[in-house]
Parts: sequence; C-alpha cells; structure tokens
Amino acid sequence: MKKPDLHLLGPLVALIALVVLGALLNSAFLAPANITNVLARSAFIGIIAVGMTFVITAGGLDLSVGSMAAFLAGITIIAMNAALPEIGENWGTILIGMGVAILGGIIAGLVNGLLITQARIEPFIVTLGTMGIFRSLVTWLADGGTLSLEYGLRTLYRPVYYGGIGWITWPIIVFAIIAVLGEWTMRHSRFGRHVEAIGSNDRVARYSAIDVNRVKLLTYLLLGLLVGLATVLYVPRLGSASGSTGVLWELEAIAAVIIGGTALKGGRGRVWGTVIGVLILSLIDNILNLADLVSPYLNGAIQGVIIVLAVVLQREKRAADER
Amino acid sequence: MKKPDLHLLGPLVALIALVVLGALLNSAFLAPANITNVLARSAFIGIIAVGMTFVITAGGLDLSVGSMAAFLAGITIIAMNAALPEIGENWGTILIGMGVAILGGIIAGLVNGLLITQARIEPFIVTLGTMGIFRSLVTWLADGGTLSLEYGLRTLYRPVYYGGIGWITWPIIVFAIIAVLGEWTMRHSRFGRHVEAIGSNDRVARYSAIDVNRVKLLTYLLLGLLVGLATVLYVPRLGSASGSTGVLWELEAIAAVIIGGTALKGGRGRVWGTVIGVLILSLIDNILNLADLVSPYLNGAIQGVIIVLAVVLQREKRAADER
Amino acid sequence: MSILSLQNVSKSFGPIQVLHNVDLALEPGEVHALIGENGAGKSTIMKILGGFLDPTDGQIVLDGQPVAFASGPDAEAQGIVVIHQEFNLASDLTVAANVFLGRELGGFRLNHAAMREQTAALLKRLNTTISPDAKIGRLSVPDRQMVEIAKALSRNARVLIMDEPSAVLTHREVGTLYEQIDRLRAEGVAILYCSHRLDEVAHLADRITVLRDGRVVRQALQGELTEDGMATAMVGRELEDFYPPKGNPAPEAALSVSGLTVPGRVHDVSLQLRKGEVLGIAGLVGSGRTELAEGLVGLRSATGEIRVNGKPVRIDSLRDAVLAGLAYLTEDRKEAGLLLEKGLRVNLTLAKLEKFGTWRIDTRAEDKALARATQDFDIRAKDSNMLAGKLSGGNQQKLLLAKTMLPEPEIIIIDEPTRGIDVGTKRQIYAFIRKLASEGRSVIVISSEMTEVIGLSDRVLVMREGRLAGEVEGDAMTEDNIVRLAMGVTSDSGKAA
Amino acid sequence: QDDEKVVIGVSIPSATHGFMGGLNWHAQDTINRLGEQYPNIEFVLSTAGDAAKQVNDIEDMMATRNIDGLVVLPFESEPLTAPVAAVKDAGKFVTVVDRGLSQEGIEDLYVAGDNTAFGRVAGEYFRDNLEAGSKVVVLRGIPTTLDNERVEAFQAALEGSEVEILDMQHGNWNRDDAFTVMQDYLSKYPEIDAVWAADDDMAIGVLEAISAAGRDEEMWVIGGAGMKEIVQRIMDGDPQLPVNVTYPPALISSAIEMTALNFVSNAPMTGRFIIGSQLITPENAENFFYPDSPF
Ligand SMILES: Nc1ncnc2c1ncn2[C@@H]1O[C@H](COP(=O)(O)OP(=O)(O)OP(=O)(O)O)[C@@H](O)[C@H]1O
Ligand SMILES: Nc1ncnc2c1ncn2[C@@H]1O[C@H](COP(=O)(O)OP(=O)(O)OP(=O)(O)O)[C@@H](O)[C@H]1O
Ligand SMILES: [Mg+2]
Ligand SMILES: [Mg+2]
Repeated sequence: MKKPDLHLLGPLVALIALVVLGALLNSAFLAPANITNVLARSAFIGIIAVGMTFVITAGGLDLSVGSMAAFLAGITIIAMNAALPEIGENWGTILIGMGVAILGGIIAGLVNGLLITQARIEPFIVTLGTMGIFRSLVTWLADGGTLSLEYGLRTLYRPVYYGGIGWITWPIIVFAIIAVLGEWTMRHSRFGRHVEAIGSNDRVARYSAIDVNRVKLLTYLLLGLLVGLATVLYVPRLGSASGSTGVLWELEAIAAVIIGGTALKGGRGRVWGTVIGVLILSLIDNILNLADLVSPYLNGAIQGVIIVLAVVLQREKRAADER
Repeated sequence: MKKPDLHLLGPLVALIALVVLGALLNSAFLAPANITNVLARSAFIGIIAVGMTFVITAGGLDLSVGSMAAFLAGITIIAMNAALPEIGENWGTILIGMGVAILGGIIAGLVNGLLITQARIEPFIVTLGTMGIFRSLVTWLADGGTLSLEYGLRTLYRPVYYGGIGWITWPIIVFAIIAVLGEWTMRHSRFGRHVEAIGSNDRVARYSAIDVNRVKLLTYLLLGLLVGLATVLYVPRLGSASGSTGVLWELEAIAAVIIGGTALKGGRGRVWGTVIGVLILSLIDNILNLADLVSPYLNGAIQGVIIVLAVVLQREKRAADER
Repeated sequence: MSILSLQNVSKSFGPIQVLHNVDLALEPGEVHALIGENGAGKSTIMKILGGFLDPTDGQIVLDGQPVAFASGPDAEAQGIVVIHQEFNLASDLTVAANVFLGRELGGFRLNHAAMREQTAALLKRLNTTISPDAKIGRLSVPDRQMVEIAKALSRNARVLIMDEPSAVLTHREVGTLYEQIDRLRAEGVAILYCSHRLDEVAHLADRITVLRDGRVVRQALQGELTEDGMATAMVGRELEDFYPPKGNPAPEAALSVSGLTVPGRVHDVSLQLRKGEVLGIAGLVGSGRTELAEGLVGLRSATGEIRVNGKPVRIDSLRDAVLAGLAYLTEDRKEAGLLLEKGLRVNLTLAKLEKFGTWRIDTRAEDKALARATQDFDIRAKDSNMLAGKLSGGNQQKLLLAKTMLPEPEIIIIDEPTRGIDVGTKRQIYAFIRKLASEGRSVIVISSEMTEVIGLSDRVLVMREGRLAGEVEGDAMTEDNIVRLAMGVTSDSGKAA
Repeated sequence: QDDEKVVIGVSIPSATHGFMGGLNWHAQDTINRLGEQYPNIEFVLSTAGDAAKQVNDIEDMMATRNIDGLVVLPFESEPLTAPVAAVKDAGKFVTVVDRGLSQEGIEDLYVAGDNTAFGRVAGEYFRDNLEAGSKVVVLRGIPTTLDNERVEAFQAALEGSEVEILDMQHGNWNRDDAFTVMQDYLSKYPEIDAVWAADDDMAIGVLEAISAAGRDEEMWVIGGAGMKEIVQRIMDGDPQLPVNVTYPPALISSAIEMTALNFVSNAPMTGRFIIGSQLITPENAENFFYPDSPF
C-alpha cells in the first residue's frame, strides 16, 4: 500500500503502452463504443480469471473452465427452453436458467475440487480430464450442432449483455464488482490469507490449523461459481452454445493471471494484476483488428510477442531478488 | 531398482488394464499390424514427451512444442522443395530436410531457453508466446493453406515412417532408442541428476556449483532437438504441414509426462513413466476406434475418465508421502 | 599465519547495517567459536567468509592474499566449506545424491555404487543409521542435519564453517560431532564454529570471538572466558538465575492420554499432564517424541483416548486440537513453522486470524499484536515489514513461538523450544513458560537439551523406540537417569553404550 | 442376397463448428437409417480433430475393423492422400467427400460441394446488388486451403466492379470470434454496406454485433451453408438476410448411401458428383429447410 508494487506496475505500464498504441493506430479506439465493446468482451474471461487467481494462488490449476462454460451454457439453454412451456416467456424462466448456470458451476467446481483434494490427483490431470468430459457432454447435448435459446426468451434476456447504465453495460458492472470483491477477499479476508499461505507452503498452513483441503476445495468451488456467473452473462449475447464455445478460455484465463503477476507455483495472488492481464489480452485482439497489419496470419505472432513483452516489464524485480 | 516404484506401478497397471480391455473388445487388437500402428503413431508425442520430462523435472514447462513441430515441419518441407531442383530427387535432399528440422528445433529450443533463463520470464508465458508465434509463422508460410512435399520426394521419404525391420518400423525404433537414452540420462548422467536437483530446489543446486541456467537452457535445447527429431519422422507420414498440424500436442505431451508420475512442480523425473503415459494416451484413442461406442461425441468424455482413472492408481503412495 | 580472515568488514542490507568493522582470523588446526545474541550477525559473517554474500566494505584475505569470491561454490573450490544454519538439501533426491551434488563421481555414467558406498562410510563414521538411498524429504530434522555434516565432511575442507550444527542434534549425535571436529582439528583444518550452547563452546573452542550488534566486543583464548563470562560479554550485562524456580502444579489433570498409538511410530503411550505443570519429554533422535506430539494434536492419524479437563475429546485435525485448547509448536520451523516468503505480521497471525476481525482482517490490530510480540519475545527485526525468511535463525524461532502462543492455548506442546536461541533470550523464554504454568496453563516441553528438560520441568517422561521408557521426578531428574532410560539400560554396567 | 457382412468405415472431422456439426449429424443419421435398412452392412464411424488423428483412425479401421469400403471427408487434402491411397491399394472401395485428394484417380466415388462456386455465387450476388462505391467487409474461416479457394473466388467475382472490400479477418467459423471481429469492424469503419460472413455460424455472431451497434438498417449480411435458423429468416423475408449460399452438410448422406448401394445393388457406384452451390432466396428457401437437423 505504501510503496508501488513492481509486480503490478509492470503489467500496468504494458497496459498503458497498449492503450497509447491503440489510440495512435486508430482514432476510433478511444471512442466510448469501442471501450464498451472491449470491456464487455473481457468480462467473461475476466470473471473466470479472478476465480482462477484464487485457484492458482493456492497452488492449483484448472484447465476445465472453458469447457465448463460451454457445458453450463448448454444446460442453461436446455433448462430455459424446457421451462418455457410451463412458465412462459418471462423473467421467471430466465431466473431458472441463471440458477441452473450458477448451481451447475458450483457442482462442476465441487467435482474438480473433490477429485483434487479427496482423491488426491494432480489438478492438471483432474481438470484435463474434466475438460474433455465437459466438452464432450456439450457436443453430445447439442448433437454436434448448436443449442439455441428460443427466440422470444433471447429477446427478453438480451439486455443482460447489451443493456446497462448508459455506456456501462451489465457485464462491465458485474466484472468490476467481482474484481473489487476478489481483490478485497484476497487482501482482507481470512480466506484470502489462507489461500496465499497454502500456495506458499501447504505444510506450514496445515501446521497452522488451516483446513487445507477445505480451503482448496473452496477455491475450485468459487471458480466454478464464477464460471457459472460468466455463463449467465454469456448466454444472452448470442443465445447459443456449441462444442466450440469457450475453446481455449482456460489458456487465456491462466495467461491473464500470470501476466498479472500471480506466481504459477502459488503463494502470491494479485487480483488487480489479473484484471490488468485480462485487459491486456483483450486489447491486443482489439488493436490487431483495428489496425491494418501485414497479414492476418501473423496476428498470433504479434500477440505472442506482446504477451512476452508485457511480462518482461515485471522482470527486474525478480532478478534483484536472486542470489 | 530393488523395490517396485509405485509411481511407475500405477500407470503400468493402468496400461495393462487398457491392453486387456482392448483385447477383450476386439481380437484384432493384439495383431502385429495394430500394435505397429499404435506404437508408431505414439512415437511423435513420445519423443517430444521424453524431452518434456526433462523440462518439467527441472521445474520448467513448454507449451510451444506442438506449434514448434508444425513450424519445423513447414520449414523442412520448404527447404526440401527448394533443394529439389538443385540436388535432385535423392537422399541428399532429404538429409538437408532432416538437418533443417533438427537444427531448427535446436534454435527454437534455444530461443525458449534464453528467454526463460536470461530474460527471466516465466516459462508459461514465454512458451505461450512462442506457441502463438510458431503457429502463426507456419500458417503464414503456408499462406493459410497447406505446405506439401513434392510428390517424388514424398515417395522416397515415406519408408522413414512406414519402413523398418519387419514389424518394427523406424519410428518405433527411434522412440525406443530415445526412451532408453532418456531414462539412462535421467538416472545415470550428471545432467539428469542436476535436472532433478534444480527442479527440487534450485537454490541448493546453485550452492552446489551447478550452473542452473545452463542446465535449464539445455533442457529446452534438448526438447527442441527432440521436437526436430519427431518432425523428421512426422513429415514422411503426412508429407505436409499446415496451421492445424500438431495442435494440442503440447497438452498431450505434458499429460503423458504427468500421468507417468513426474511431478508438475519438478524434482522428480520418470522417463519410463512418460513412455507408459504416452502409450496409455495412444491406446485410449485406439480402443475407442475398436468398438462402437454410444456416440462419437462422447469420445472425449471417455478419454477424460480414463486419464483420471489411470492416475488414481498412483494416488495411494502420495497420501503416504505426506508428512 | 591465518588461512582466512576478515579485515575491517562491514555489511549492510539496504539501509540497515548489520556488521560494523569486523576483524576475524581463522588459524589452521584451531577451532574458532563465534558467539553472540540472535541477530548479532554470526550467520552473516559466515556467509561472507563462504562467498555467499559480498561484504559492503572491508576485505577478505585468503592465504595472505585479498580475495573476492564470486559465489559459494567459488569459495568451496578453494577449500572453504560451509554448513549453513538452514538446510541446503534437495528433498526429492537421496542422501547419497545430495552428498555428492555438483561433484558426482563417475565418468560418463554416474558411479552410483561408489557414491553410495562413500556416503555409507561417512554416515557410519557419524554413527547414524541413515540409509544412503533414503529420500531427504522423508528424514527427520536431526537426520537431515547429520546428512549436512556428512556432506561437509566429504568435501575435504581446509576451512570448515559451521553455523549452529548442533542446534537440532541430541546429546548422542553431538558427541559424534565433537569427535569429528577433534579429528579435523588434528588434521590442520581451520574451523569456525557458531553455537548458542556455551558449554559446547567452552569445551571445543581454542579461540572465541564475541559479537554484539554486529561488532566484535571480545576476543579470547581457551580458558580465558567462563560460560558466565561469555554470556555477559554477549548480552552486555550480568545474567541472573538461569532457570526459574519450579512451580506447584495442581493435582487435577488438564490433559490425560491413554493408549495413544501412531502406527509404526508410537506405541500405546499414556500420560497425564496436570494443571500448571511443565512436563518434559526426553529421548534420543527418532524415539518418537515428535510423532507422539503430532499424533496428539491431530497432525498424524493416531488412535487412543484423549481427555481434556476430564472430558473426552476427539481430535482428528489440528483444528480440533485448537478448539480443545491445545497448541503445538513444531520443531521444523523452516518447512512447517513459518512462511519464509511472507512478512512477519502474516506469519504471526496465521493460526488465529479469527482474532483479528470477523470479515475484514484488521491489519492495525495485527500490527499492534506484532509490536507486542516483538517485545514479549524480543524479536530483533530491524524492519517490521521484512520477510520472515530474512530474520536471523533465532529470531525466526522467537517469531514461531509468538505465533504459537497467540491463540492463548490452555495446553501447549513445545517441540524444541529454544533451538538456536541465545542464552539471554533463553532465560526469557524459560521464564515465559513458567509464567504460563503459574497462570494455570499446562506445558509439555520436548527437548533434546538435557539441562533444559531438567532445569525447566516439574517432571520428565523419557521415550525410547516409540514407547514410554520411564518417568523421573524431583531429585531423580538427573542427566544420568534420563540417558539411561533413553538408551534402555537399567544398571550402571550398561553405561558403556 | 448373400449373408456376408460388409463393413463400411466413415471417417470425418469432428464437430468443431456448426457446419461440421451438421455434417456429423447427417452422417450418424444416415448410418442409423441404412443400418436398419441393410442388416448385413455394418458401419464404423470415427471423428478426428486433426489430420494426424484421422490417419490414425483410418489405419485402425484397416487393421482392426476389416473394412470393405471407406467414406472419408479429409480433414486436409495433402496429408490424407497417401493413407487413403493405401486403403485403395488394399482393394477397398473408397469414397472421398467434399475435399478432394491431392492426387487424381484414387477414389472410386467422389461427392463434393463446390468451394469455388460457393465463393463465386456469393461474390456475384454482391456485385449485382450493390451500387458502385459500396463498401464490404469479409469474415474468413479457419486458415485452410478451402477457405482460400472460397475467398479467392469471391474476390474474383467482385473484380472489375466498384465494390470495395474494406477488410478481411479470420472469424474461424466461430460465432464468438465473428462477433468480436464484427464489433471491431463496426468501430473501425463508419460506413459498411454489406458483410460476407462466409458461414452461417459466423453470420449469427455478425448479426448480433450489428444489432448491438444499432446499425441494422445500414447493411445486409450473407452467410453460407444453409443453417436452419438463417433459412428460416430468409423465408420470413428478413431484409438483413436477403439470400444465402448452400453448401449442404447433407452431402455426406449421399456419399454414404451411394457407397452402401455399391455393395448391396449390382450397379457400380463410381464417378464424380459435384453438388453445386445454389442461392437460397426467399422464394426457394422452403426447399432448403431441415427442421430436425441441428444445423
Ligand atoms: N537478506 C537479508 N536481508 C535483510 N536483512 C538480513 C538479511 N539477512 C540477515 N539480515 C539481518 O541481519 C541481521 C544479522 O543476521 P544473522 O543471520 O547474521 O544473525 P545471527 O547472528 O546468525 O543470529 P542467530 O543466532 O539468530 O542465527 C539480522 O538482523 C537479520 O535480520
Ligand atoms: N514420513 C516419514 N517417513 C519415513 N520415516 C519417517 C517419517 N517421519 C519420520 N520418520 C522417521 O521416524 C523417526 C522419528 O523421527 P522424529 O525426529 O520425529 O523423532 P523424535 O523422537 O521427535 O526425535 P527428534 O525430536 O529428536 O527429532 C526418525 O527416524 C525419522 O527418520
Ligand atoms: Mg544465524
Ligand atoms: Mg522430534
């Protein structure tokens, strides 16, 4: 709080550099409409990445979030379509859908968490497994195609993504709230302390009367819940889900967390950093679309270079630590 | 050497269970032709996974191997096609191609390794970046399409994948040699010892006069070299490379390593385990093709379940390890 | 002529100066003891001599030539070997692999047999039964220390620097250590030895340097300083009675344990701890004292009946134990005690965060608690924002004590309470423990320091091979009796062991 | 009828986007139907996420399932050519669907859509229905040869007209990616008259982005492949979706059916069947509407 944290400063500088770059490349970049777009699009990955920050800080990992989001979107749509004839085209049906997404997320997180803490399997393997399972299930539910929300419901539900308070749409508001709550929880709550302690050295945590398994389980639950919440915001956007929904979101979420200065090995969580990481990733895409570059085939390469550069900025600190 | 290592036993049991399952499902499973197929196609991921075992054991990670393989396959093909008019349709041209693949692999590994050890950036970020870069480059080189080896060269080169000594084709032989050398290096060489020491505790390694950066760099170099070698075997199989070559190989290679009992956090390397892990993953695919299952959409789910089950088998030991 | 010396060396970490113009010379064939309070700068001096730190000012002189070591390994290449205060072992590797790490035997192929053999020989010389193939991660703390010593011995040092090698060892192993030191001294090795056990210093040292607040305050030859003299020189004032007077435990039992068994480690142990009592538990390394304590507080799965204040309680986890009013201070402070990469405040309150707010952790209250603990336990931290890992070893131990005491437990089990703590502070800690008892709390002290168990406890239990071997009380609490019980010899004739 | 079992292997890419999903559905649907109709034909279906996996699948069919015929939709042409040729050399009946092998004359039967026509028909519609000086943006698919063919044909059709292509980015045949790309197009270009989304999945994402920006009136969108929701809207006369270009996923059904017939009837089923791309207009849309297909 007193001195600037270099781990946060690095990504922040990268973010600012990107904003400046974007503004120079295209004047439309700073237009409110574009800013709204970028922020609202960041919300899904952002909300998930906040949850991922807790999982990684506690020394875990979750590769299943992208597939989980697709699966949750699938069952949410099925549930709403099924409830439609009974309940009708009203908010009741939509609330049922939201309930299914959130509850489903919690259960999915519980499954990951229990396999990791109770069956004691490496998080990488558990979530690699559930990643395949969720992805398959949604493809199967959709019969290889796309699950679509009934047209009337979609119209009713749409404002949850597109509406809001002026320029500030609901996804942005929800993301902001989750980020603030996440940062608060990591910094000021017992849970956050315990998460950092476990990631730092889980034996010390155990010897400090912390219920390590419970806290770890809670991180996966929390992440599941947040994936559910992201789904609640995702479904009204296109009103559909398929086997290709949420592909590679896990990689993006993890990358955002690490770009933000959270250590992959755990013990040091930076929720603000994660938010910055998410924005950096979204901005790269946005800037590449707005600018006219050599060849769109090279987008991925430019993206890669910028990601690496963004992290170079926080390297000095680490170098000095060493001896 | 004396007592059975449960970390190896677990995956081994899973492997045997899969073989039994396969034999029960289809009598052709144990036919030499099928065994040759499964082993030969395991070779690419297998060779890469052996290298990955060293990287992970030293506490690193490499997400770029799949894209790197695609990129190397691309430049290999370009090089051979370019050399064709000069040198002609003979083994000289093919040797040039092989040289390009191997040298390219070493250079690619060097780039990853230098960024990680010299610029001190998290391996996850560096290789996520280079993953995007290599993938983009091959797409760009292929102009969004496919790079193909000239027909005549392909015919000449084909036996490198399909030929061999009786049933035992070259990829199997090379994979076996790499596995044996890898296991030997991990167990009996200074390099292997140092890799384990660094992954276990790099401060201790530094205090023991081990050049930590050099050893880490070497693990990435080795992995790059092995990706190059895998490419040498891959090109004659399909004779082409495109933006979709080698997608998700990195995940498969890492999964094989971890299924095999190597710890993701480093310090404990099991090359035999990795070989078993690779075979488990290949067998799952093969078995899914042997029988008619509910729905091909669910393949991923079955795969996920089996991967998790395979690792449950080595869990008991870990529980006892705790202290 | 001295082999290695410091001339006018100063050292600062950032703005904080921890060494001031230190002069120190090591002679071949001599044991040079370095003593001082916790945080006086002993480890810092040793790290500078061993090439692990650069002096901010002044010179290191080797064989009459000024040198600047590039790194620890660089100094080691010149025959200067350091046993650090904290372990330097890779826990995933075996004992033999650690001993030869960085200097493996064999050509192209490692010569496993030779390394195993030589390691076994070294360990045998140290009278331990550790297997060369054991993984370090599975060894107990004292065993790890023995491996460290074996590793240092294997390096054929000209200068051997030992930072509190005996702190985590018991009586018997300390004896072996002395033998090795005597042998090396006879071979002409220069030894720098740091310890808080002043009897040990009096016994071993040919020359003593006393450090206070980073300055050399006294240099003396053997015999010039008594133990009391050393303590006075270190602390800068006279120390009064070392052990506080014994207490007067109430008759009722605060804790009673019957038939406690930790599979494979502790067998059928029953004991009673009275209110206001300080109960010592003695025994050799590996006798299962730590396992007993860990089984009792739910850190290991154990069977048996536990009653607190007469009421039976079920303890399946440390949390249950804490709820029942028990607390346990671990002997493994680096790996189970403190988060070395976190600050002092976070460490202090980790086990009792509930105390600092229901929802939001009140960092101000935490800071206050830290300030109090710093005072109560005399934690010498130059900067309260520093990481726990940057504290000196003894001050880490004090922080751990403070952390364990924060929940104000009724029953406290302390495993090796004064490991690495200087004499002055030891006295404070003893007084503190006694104060707890006089307030009606009960304390179990597990200690490998015989005088400590005797001086502090109202009663001593002795463990051997996972069982209670006996109990001594009052005048029977003598070193002789305890050692005999610990070794399993009943008559004087068996003392030869 | 002889009792001898006939095994037909069907190897197709997995359902990673809408069109392939539809194709998967049609393949399974056809297999189920024919399985009942011809009890002595057994089908083996496998789906692959990349070319190497598809080659594995075909190897497995040969080694363990003893197939008599193979219906294959190559993930990519080049890498599948040699393995499919090996199947042919083993004396099996080979049907290639949609993406031709890189060498002529391997397959017995070839059933395909026409990627060039797909791009050309769309391009021609743009040329004929836009005024000179109109501005168009394009969303491309996953970088592949067939995407290149489509885009080149589209560009060729526009050549000489005064229609300007402002931008071409990859939407990867994915709704979300298309949504993102279109949002950014809308930020970048104040004036857009029409969008070629090249695929109905992408069209859905594009339409959402346009309506969120409130620019529905300004431009129309042409997708492709005839997804049922889109065809429905064309039937309803949605001004934003004037037409669509077919590339029916049902072509796999024809291929499987003809292959089966080759074994059960005496008529040899060989040759090339190119199913051209047609323009779906509000007038003929009913003929292209399959309410049961997931696509
Ligand atoms: N890396 C560091 N950064 C900041 N301060 C440090 C660092 N290392 C040591 N110190 C400080 O230097 C002082 C001397 O520490 P040192 O470890 O030398 O003490 P010591 O005499 O060995 O004490 P002990 O008997 O407790 O081991 C302490 O105040 C310690 O906190
Ligand atoms: N997880 C483990 N696996 C294998 N052996 C173990 C394990 N934990 C402890 N041991 C062994 O059990 C024995 C008891 O160790 P421990 O140090 O806890 O006993 P102790 O009586 O408390 O001795 P001290 O307090 O002096 O260290 C030691 O020989 C140790 O090596
Ligand atoms: Mg010290
Ligand atoms: Mg102990």
